[in-house]
Amino acid sequence: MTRWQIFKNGVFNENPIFRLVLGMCSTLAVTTAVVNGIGMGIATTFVLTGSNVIIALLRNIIPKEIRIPAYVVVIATFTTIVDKTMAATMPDLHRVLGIFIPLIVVNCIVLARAEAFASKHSIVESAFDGLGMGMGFTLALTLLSLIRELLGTGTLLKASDFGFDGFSFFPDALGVKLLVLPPGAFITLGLLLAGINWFVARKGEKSHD
Amino acid sequence: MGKYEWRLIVVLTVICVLSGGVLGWVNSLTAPAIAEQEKLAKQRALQEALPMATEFAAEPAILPELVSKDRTRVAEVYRAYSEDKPQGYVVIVEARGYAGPIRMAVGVTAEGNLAALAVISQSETPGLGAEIKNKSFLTQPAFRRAKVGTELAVKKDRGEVDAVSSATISSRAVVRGVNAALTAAQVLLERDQTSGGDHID
Amino acid sequence: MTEYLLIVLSAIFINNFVVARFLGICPFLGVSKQVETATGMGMAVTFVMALASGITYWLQKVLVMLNIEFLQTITFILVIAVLVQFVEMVIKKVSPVLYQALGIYLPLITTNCAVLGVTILNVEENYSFLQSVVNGIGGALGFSLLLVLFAGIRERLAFAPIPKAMQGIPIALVTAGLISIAFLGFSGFNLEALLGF
Amino acid sequence: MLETEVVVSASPHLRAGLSAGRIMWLVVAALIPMAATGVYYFGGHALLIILVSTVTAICTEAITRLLLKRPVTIGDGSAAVTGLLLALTLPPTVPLWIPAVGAAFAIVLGKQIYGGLGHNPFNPALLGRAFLGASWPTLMTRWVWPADSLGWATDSMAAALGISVDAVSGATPLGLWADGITKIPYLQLYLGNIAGSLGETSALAILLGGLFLLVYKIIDWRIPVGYLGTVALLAFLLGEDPLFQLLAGGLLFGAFFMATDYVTTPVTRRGRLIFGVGCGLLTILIRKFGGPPEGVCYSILLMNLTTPLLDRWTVPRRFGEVKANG
Repeated sequence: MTRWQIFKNGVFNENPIFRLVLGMCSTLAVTTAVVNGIGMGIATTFVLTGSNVIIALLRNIIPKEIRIPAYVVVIATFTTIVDKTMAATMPDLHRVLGIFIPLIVVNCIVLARAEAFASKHSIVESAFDGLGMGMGFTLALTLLSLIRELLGTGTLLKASDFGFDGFSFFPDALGVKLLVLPPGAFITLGLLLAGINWFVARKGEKSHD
Repeated sequence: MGKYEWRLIVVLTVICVLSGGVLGWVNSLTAPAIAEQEKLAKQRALQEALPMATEFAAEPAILPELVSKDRTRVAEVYRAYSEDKPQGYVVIVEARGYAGPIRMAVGVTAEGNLAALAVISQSETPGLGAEIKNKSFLTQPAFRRAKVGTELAVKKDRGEVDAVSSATISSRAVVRGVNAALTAAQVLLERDQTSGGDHID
Repeated sequence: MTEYLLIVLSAIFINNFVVARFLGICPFLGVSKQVETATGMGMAVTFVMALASGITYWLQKVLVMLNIEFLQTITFILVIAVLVQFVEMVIKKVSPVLYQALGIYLPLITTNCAVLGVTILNVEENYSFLQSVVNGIGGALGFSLLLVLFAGIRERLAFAPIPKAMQGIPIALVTAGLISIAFLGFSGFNLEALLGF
Repeated sequence: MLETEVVVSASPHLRAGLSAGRIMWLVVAALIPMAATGVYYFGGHALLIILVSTVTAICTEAITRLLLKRPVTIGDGSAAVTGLLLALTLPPTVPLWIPAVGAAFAIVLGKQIYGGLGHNPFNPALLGRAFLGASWPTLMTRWVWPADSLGWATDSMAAALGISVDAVSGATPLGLWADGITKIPYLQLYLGNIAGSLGETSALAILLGGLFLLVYKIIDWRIPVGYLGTVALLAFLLGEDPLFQLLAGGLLFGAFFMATDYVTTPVTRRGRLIFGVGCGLLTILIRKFGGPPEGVCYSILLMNLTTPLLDRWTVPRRFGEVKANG
C-alpha cells in the first residue's frame, strides 16, 4: 500500500466510527456542536499519530509480553500532552470536552491501531495510518455534530466561547431539541450507520452486476 | 530471574521514566499558561460581577460555615474596592448542574444588593442548559431585585426566577449558587459591621 | 447516610453512566446480547469500579502531595490495568466458581471508559474517600442496570424481522436512544426532596 | 428449539395480523368517546390534530413498508391506533406539523425499524409524545381551558379558586396542583371541562372506552387496577388527595389505553400486575418529585423497558416465551 492509500483507508474504507464502530463514548458525548466535534477529532488525531509514530519507532525494542502496558504508557503520555496544551490555549473548549479528553487514553481506536498497525509497520507508514484514522474519526464526528447542531438548535458553528455566534438558519425554538439531548446522539448515529450500511450494500450489488 | 525478564523490566521502566520526563517538561511549559488563563478568566468574571469595583482582594480564610451545602460550594470570596473604598464582595460559587459543576461569580454591593452574575465555567448541554450563560437569563428582574437575606427559587419551585426553557436543573443550580453567595455575603456584611467597618487586612 | 443514597440514586437514574454521561458504551453495545452475560459483566464492573474509586482516591492524594498531578491520567490507567489483573488472579485463587462466572469479562474492563471515567469524576467532584467508593458503586450499578435491561430487549430483537441496513449496531444504537428517551423522565428529578422524607 | 420454532412458524405477523386487526378496530371504537369529547371541548383545531396525526401515521406506515419492500399492513389498524392515541395525548393548541412529525417518528422509529407490529419494545404513540415533548417543550406545554365557549369561563374558575386568570389559563390541573392549588371540583375533572391533552381531560369518556375494552376482554384488568391502585395508595400515603390524583392528568388514559398495549407489556398475569404497580410507583414519584408535572408517559415507557425481564422472571419455564413471541 502506498502512503496515500494508507491514509485513504483510514478515512473511508476502515473509517473508525462508520466502518469499525470504535470509540463510541466520545463520539456520542461531544457531538452536540460542530466546534466540539472538530476539537475532539483533532485531539484524537494528535494522540493517534503521535503514539503510532513512537510505537513504530520502538516496535523492535519492546518485548511482546509487555507491549500492552508499554503502549498504554505511550498513549497516556500523548493524551496528557493534548490535555495540558488545550487547557493552556483553548480553556473553554477544553472545559466543554471535559473528561473525554483524558478518556482518549481508553479510546479503543488508539490502542487498536497501535496493536494492529504501528507495531508492524515503519514510522512513516504508521504516521500516515494515524493521520488517516484520525481524519476519518474527525470527519465522522463533524458529520454527526453537523446534523445534531443544525437540526437541534438551528445554528451552525456556534462557538460563543470563541466569541463567534455562528450562522443561524431558523429560530432556536423550532430546533429538534431531542437531537442535542443524549437520546439524539444514539439515534442520529444509529440512523447514520444504517444509511451507510444501505449505501454500501447497494454499491456492492451494483458492482456485481 | 533470567536475562530476558530483566530486559522486560528495564524496557518498561525506561519507557515510564521517559514519559514521566516528557510530561514533566510539557507541564512546566503549560502550567504557567494554564494558571494565567485561569487568572484572566477569574479577573474578567470578578469585573463583570461587580462592575463598579476596580480592585479585588481575596478573603484569605473561607468561613467554615460557608464551605459546602446542598451540592453547592462557596469556593472563594473577594472584597472589592474602588480607590480604596469598599464596594462590596464577589463570591465565587460552584453548584452542581446537569452535566457538571457550574462555577460563577456573584457580585454583592456594600449595601447587600446583588450586583451582577457571571458564569466562569460550565459544561451544560449546548442549546439547553448552556443557555444559563445568556444575558437574558442572568439579568432577569428576579436576580436584579435580589439582595442579602432573600432566598431565590425558580418558578417551578414557587419562586420568581424564570428558568431557561427545559433546563430546570441548570437553572436551579444557578439559583442555588446565588443563594449560597448571598448567604456568604451576609455573613461578611454582618462581620464587617460588628468589627466596625472594612479595611484591608 | 442520605448523602450516599443521593450519590447512588443520582448515578443510577439521573446521571446514568450509559444513557446520560456516555460512559462505557463499548461494553454496553458489545456485551448485551444475553441477560446472563450482561449480569456477569455488571457484577465484574461493579467490583472493579468500587475498588478503582477507592484506590485512585489515595493515589490522587499522593500525586497532589508530590505536586505531580499531571501524571494523573497515566497513573490512573496503569493502576486500573494492574488492578484488573490482580482481581483476576485473586478471584481465580479464592473462588473458582466466581472466576468461572466473571473471568472472561475481567480483561475487557481495562478499556471500559466508565472505570477511568468514574475515577476522574471523583477527583473533579472533590469527593471524600467514602463518597468516591459510593459513586463508583452507583455508577457501576447504573451501568449494570442498563446493560441487563438492554440485554432483555436485545434477546427479543433476535427474533424480529429488522430491516437489513438496521441490523446489528444501528438498531442497538437507536434502541439505546429510545431507552435514553424513557430516562428523560428522571431529568429534573428532585432527589433531595424525595430523600428528605 | 426456541429459535427454530419461531423461525419456522415465521409469521407472528400473519397470526398477530388476523386477530390484531379485529382488536385494533375495537380499540379505535373505544377511543371514539375521547376523541369526541376532545373535539367538543377544544373545537375544530382538535379535530384537525386528530386527522393529521392519524392520516400521517397510516401514510408513513404504508410508505415505509413499500420502501422496505414488505407487505403493506395498514389494514390491521395498528397505524391508525398509534396515530389516534398520539393525537389524544397532545395539547389542543399545537400547530399541525407537530402531530405529523410525532406520528411519523412513532411509526418509523417506534415500530417499523424493528420490523413492524409485534416487535417494537416501546409503545410507539408514547415514544412519539415523548419525542415531541423533549424537542419542542414550549409548544407542548401551551394549555387552554375549554371553558370559555361553554360558559365555564376561566374567570369564574379563577374566582372560584381565588387566583388570577393568568395563573389559571395556562395551566393544567396538575400544573395548578404543583403550585399548591387543588380545589378544582371533581365533577369538572370527571366531565373533562378542564385544560389538558385532547383525550385525557374527561374521566367519563375514558372510563366508557376502558370499560368497553374490559368487557370485550381486549385488555386485562390487572394492569389498570395495579396502576390506578398503586397511585391511589401512594397518593394517600404521601398525604395527597387520591381521587384528584386519579382524575387529573393523563393517568386514566394511560392506564387503560397505553399501559395495556399487548406488544410492549408482559404476557404473564403476574408480570402484568407488577408492570401496573411499577407504572403507578413511577408516576407518583415523577408527579411529586420529578421535573415535568405529569409522569404517565415516561412511567409507561420506563416500564416497557422492563417487559422482557418481567416475562422472563414470571414465566417458570422458557417455553412460555414461545407463546409470548408467537
